[in-house]
Amino acid sequence: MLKKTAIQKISDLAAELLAKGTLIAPVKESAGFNFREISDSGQVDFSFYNTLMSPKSAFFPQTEDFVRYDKNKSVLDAQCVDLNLKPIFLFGVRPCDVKSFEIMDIHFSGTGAVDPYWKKRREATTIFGYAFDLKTPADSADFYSTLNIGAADPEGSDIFMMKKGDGLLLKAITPKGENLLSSLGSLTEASADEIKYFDDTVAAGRSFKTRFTCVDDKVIAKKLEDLFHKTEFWEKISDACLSCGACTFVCPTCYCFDICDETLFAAGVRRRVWDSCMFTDFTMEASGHNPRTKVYQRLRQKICHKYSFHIRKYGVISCVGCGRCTRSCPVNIDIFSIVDQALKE
Amino acid sequence: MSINFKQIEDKLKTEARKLLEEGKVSIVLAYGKGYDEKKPMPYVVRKTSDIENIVFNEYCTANMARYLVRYPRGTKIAIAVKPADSRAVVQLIQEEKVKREDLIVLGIPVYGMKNFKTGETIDSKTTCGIYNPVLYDILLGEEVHGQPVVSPYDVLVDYEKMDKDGRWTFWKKELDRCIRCYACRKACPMCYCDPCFIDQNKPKWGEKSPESQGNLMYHLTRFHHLAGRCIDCGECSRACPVDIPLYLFHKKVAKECEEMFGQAAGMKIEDKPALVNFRVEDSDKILE
Amino acid sequence: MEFEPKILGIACNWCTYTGADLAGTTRLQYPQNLRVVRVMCSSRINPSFIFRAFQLGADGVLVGGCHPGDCHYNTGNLYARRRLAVTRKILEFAGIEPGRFRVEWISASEGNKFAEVVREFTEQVKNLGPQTKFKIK
Amino acid sequence: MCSNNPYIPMPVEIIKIIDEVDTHDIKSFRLKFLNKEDEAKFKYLPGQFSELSVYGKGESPIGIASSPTEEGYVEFTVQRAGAIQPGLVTAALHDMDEGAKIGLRGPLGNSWPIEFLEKKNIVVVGGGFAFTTLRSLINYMLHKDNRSRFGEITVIYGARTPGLLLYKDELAAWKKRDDIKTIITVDKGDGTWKGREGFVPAVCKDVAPSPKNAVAVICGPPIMIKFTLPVFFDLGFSKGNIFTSLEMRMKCGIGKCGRCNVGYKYVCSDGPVFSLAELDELPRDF
Repeated sequence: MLKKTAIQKISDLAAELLAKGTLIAPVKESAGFNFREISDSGQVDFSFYNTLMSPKSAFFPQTEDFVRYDKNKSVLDAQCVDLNLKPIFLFGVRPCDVKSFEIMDIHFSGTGAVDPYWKKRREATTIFGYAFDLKTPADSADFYSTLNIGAADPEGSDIFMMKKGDGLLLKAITPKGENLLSSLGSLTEASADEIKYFDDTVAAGRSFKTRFTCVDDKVIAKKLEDLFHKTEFWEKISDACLSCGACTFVCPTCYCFDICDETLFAAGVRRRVWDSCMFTDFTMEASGHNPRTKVYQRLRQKICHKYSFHIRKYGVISCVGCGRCTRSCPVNIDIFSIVDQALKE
Repeated sequence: MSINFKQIEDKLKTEARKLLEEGKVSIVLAYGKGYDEKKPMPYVVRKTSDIENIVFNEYCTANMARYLVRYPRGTKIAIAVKPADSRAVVQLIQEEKVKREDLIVLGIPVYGMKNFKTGETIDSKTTCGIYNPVLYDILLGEEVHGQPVVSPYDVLVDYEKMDKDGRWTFWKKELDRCIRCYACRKACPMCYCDPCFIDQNKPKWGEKSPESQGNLMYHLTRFHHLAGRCIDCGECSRACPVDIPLYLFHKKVAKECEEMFGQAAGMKIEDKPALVNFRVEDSDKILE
Repeated sequence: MEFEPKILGIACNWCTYTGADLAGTTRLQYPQNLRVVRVMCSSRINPSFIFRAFQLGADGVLVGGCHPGDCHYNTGNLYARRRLAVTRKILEFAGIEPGRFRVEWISASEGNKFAEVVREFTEQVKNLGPQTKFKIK
Repeated sequence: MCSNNPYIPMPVEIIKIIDEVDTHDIKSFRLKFLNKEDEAKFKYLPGQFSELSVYGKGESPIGIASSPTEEGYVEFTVQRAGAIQPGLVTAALHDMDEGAKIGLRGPLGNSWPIEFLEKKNIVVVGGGFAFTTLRSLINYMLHKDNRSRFGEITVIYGARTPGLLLYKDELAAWKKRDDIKTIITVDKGDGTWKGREGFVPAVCKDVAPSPKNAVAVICGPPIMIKFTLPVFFDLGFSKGNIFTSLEMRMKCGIGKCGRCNVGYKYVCSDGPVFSLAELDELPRDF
């Protein structure tokens, strides 16, 4: 099912979605675009290239409350925080970010214990993917095509959108998307021309080039494993790294978190908060032992985790080439350049 | 006269080679190629074969003084510094984090640097606005004279004019956006505490989650810790992925410190940092 | 109901705290809004104490130390003077009324001054009203 | 959200506290479930751990010291931690009295390879405070229903001083049994100590357990492990027949929070028990 609307009328579509549930869409902020919960349909802005922070926060918010407790009361009185979710519409997600949800699914709900928060949020959400504009060249930091992600891949989205002139085409990909799309009154049926345009663009997106050429993930994984103990190499590439957490916080596939108890007077909440493997105290044990005290050890952990350990454990690279880490790095460290250098070592 | 970046780069290469070959230093902290011409990176030169990778262009904004404390004491280091960075070196020497005799300071007189994220020119609005390094052993290029001298505190005028509620609204809005990635403290040449107060669990000074209270505690205390020490390089604000104008607050504190204690941070090696020093004749007026 | 401010007093052990004792033993009246914490020296006060006090609901913070030159540790309060001056400027620039934070030098013999300062400061904070900016909701 | 949520602790009551050592910084806590259904769900094997949870302080991963054969309670031996950063949870636990209620999450991680150990001779080597899950294993194997499944059992346990030996009563009881060989050593004895003196590696060399059909289970401080392993290699134990338990900082305990990885394994969910052969495949990053 392919439908269409005009870009100017996007607020009508937003208003309709808003009436059905929670709408999370890109909003222009002082530092750039970000996914935010929309309160006013006029806020949705489609003039973005990609957002500053990744859309993972829709399923894995930076803080998630687990339990409310009172220190003066018994543990039996602790209240587990419930998630009451309305249907969520995650609007305008780029194909590489859509791919990141699949990767995170493996970790949070596909293997081992199931993370109930991720699962529940994920189930409540309809994803509106949004193709990159193939007429403008990719940002110099992006490398999603290196990881075999097309600029207009609809896989993973429930509804996939793309621009055509000043119109917006929407195609239902899953039954969930199909149901939703057919219930939206502000859309009109697309023509045969537009159906062809949609399919052509998806195909063209597959050959849309970002920097670097394709690589074999098994080769990278093996190479990084072999390089693990070559301290000299890691020291060299981490010379510039400040070991701040900017790259991990903006990353769509970074999932590390900390569980904190935050108490004010007696009342408190146990919550999870994003953490970063780049922080010194990330692996600090209560005994005082810390296996990763040096910057190179932490950067090595980050790179190897994404491009080696994750492949060994889950079979996929934990990176989608969205380029956010590179764009937000204060010292211009580029993760894939490091992998590239490693392959040449 | 404009800055000849290519010439500085060449001189930087020549000096780095000389220093390494003569064995005067074991590392040179400079700038190197990034993934893109407009994205240079901080670069540590250890071998003469690394020298070809050195670059210096208008996007080389990083403050290399940040990396000084990373190397064991006694490591002989040559460091390329821009005007503000040289103040950081001076301040670190004052605080005895590095020894003067271990350093060879390669001063770069420069203006017209550009923020590699936004392309904006960096001037006295976001940095200290001086043109010549305050400390150097070797000068790469020529001293800059004749450029307009603008007080780095001029940018504060608008904020000082705001009433207290306006200022509170402004700072609350800005600090609420913080995602606690700590890029500011990691980019800061003066932030070298291990562990940082905010990472301590007993006493726990602030919440870890990025909400108003923890953010406020983290930033206000950090502003305080940098009082009289901030050399106004502006790296914290440039490092910030969400563009919080931290430099404004740092400038304000620096300005007050300068007025109260009569010394700016990182100008003279003989000075003591203002807050670990006192004068009996300090006036009680500063408390009013 | 009249607004009764919560005021945190941080007093140095050797002068102000003893001064407060003196005010008590000589039965001087002063408002009950003050809650005093004793520290060994005014230079022991970490500025974060003051930020945290405002966050936890203090309407005003009063710091007391020995007169400059009289510090039990010779120079403690001279450092504290500079440090707390900066704290004050930071609070002011962040938008907290400067009247909510005050540093006073009160010696062990100045029970009168202690009572007077507390009276005056309480009145001042009362006029400023509740402190809501930093307070964690 | 509240049921079957792996992040929500189950309420338990401390029914007994045992002060284990003369420095009073190691105590055993015997915990009873407050909900019957939690107790029924809590099925564990020796070598697993749990997160002890004190609201307002946090959670701490602690190995289970009791054996599943002991019914009605679970026991944990906890050392007051905090060399650099104070261990908030362990300090809070040490300040608690019997009757206090805390939270418990688990059982977590894998266990000592019970099936693999069956029909084999077992050498248990422990050092200091790390003896907790080994005690669980020994008590499990010694239980009358299980004893016949295992071959000879040799226990070599060392501590710095006699006062620092854990579970003194049980050690004495084991000594009296003839189906287990118990060797206790201390680095330095006091006036009243009549047993062996010497470091664990030296004692292992001295005892020289036969590698024939044998498995070594080793747990202790890194320095002990470092010097004990070569002894066992010399004796002829293969890497696949030596097991140890790793320690890393953990938060979630279920392989989600991402901090306890060694290579591609998460210590909390893929471990903490690994054979040396498995560890050899992982990078040395712990």
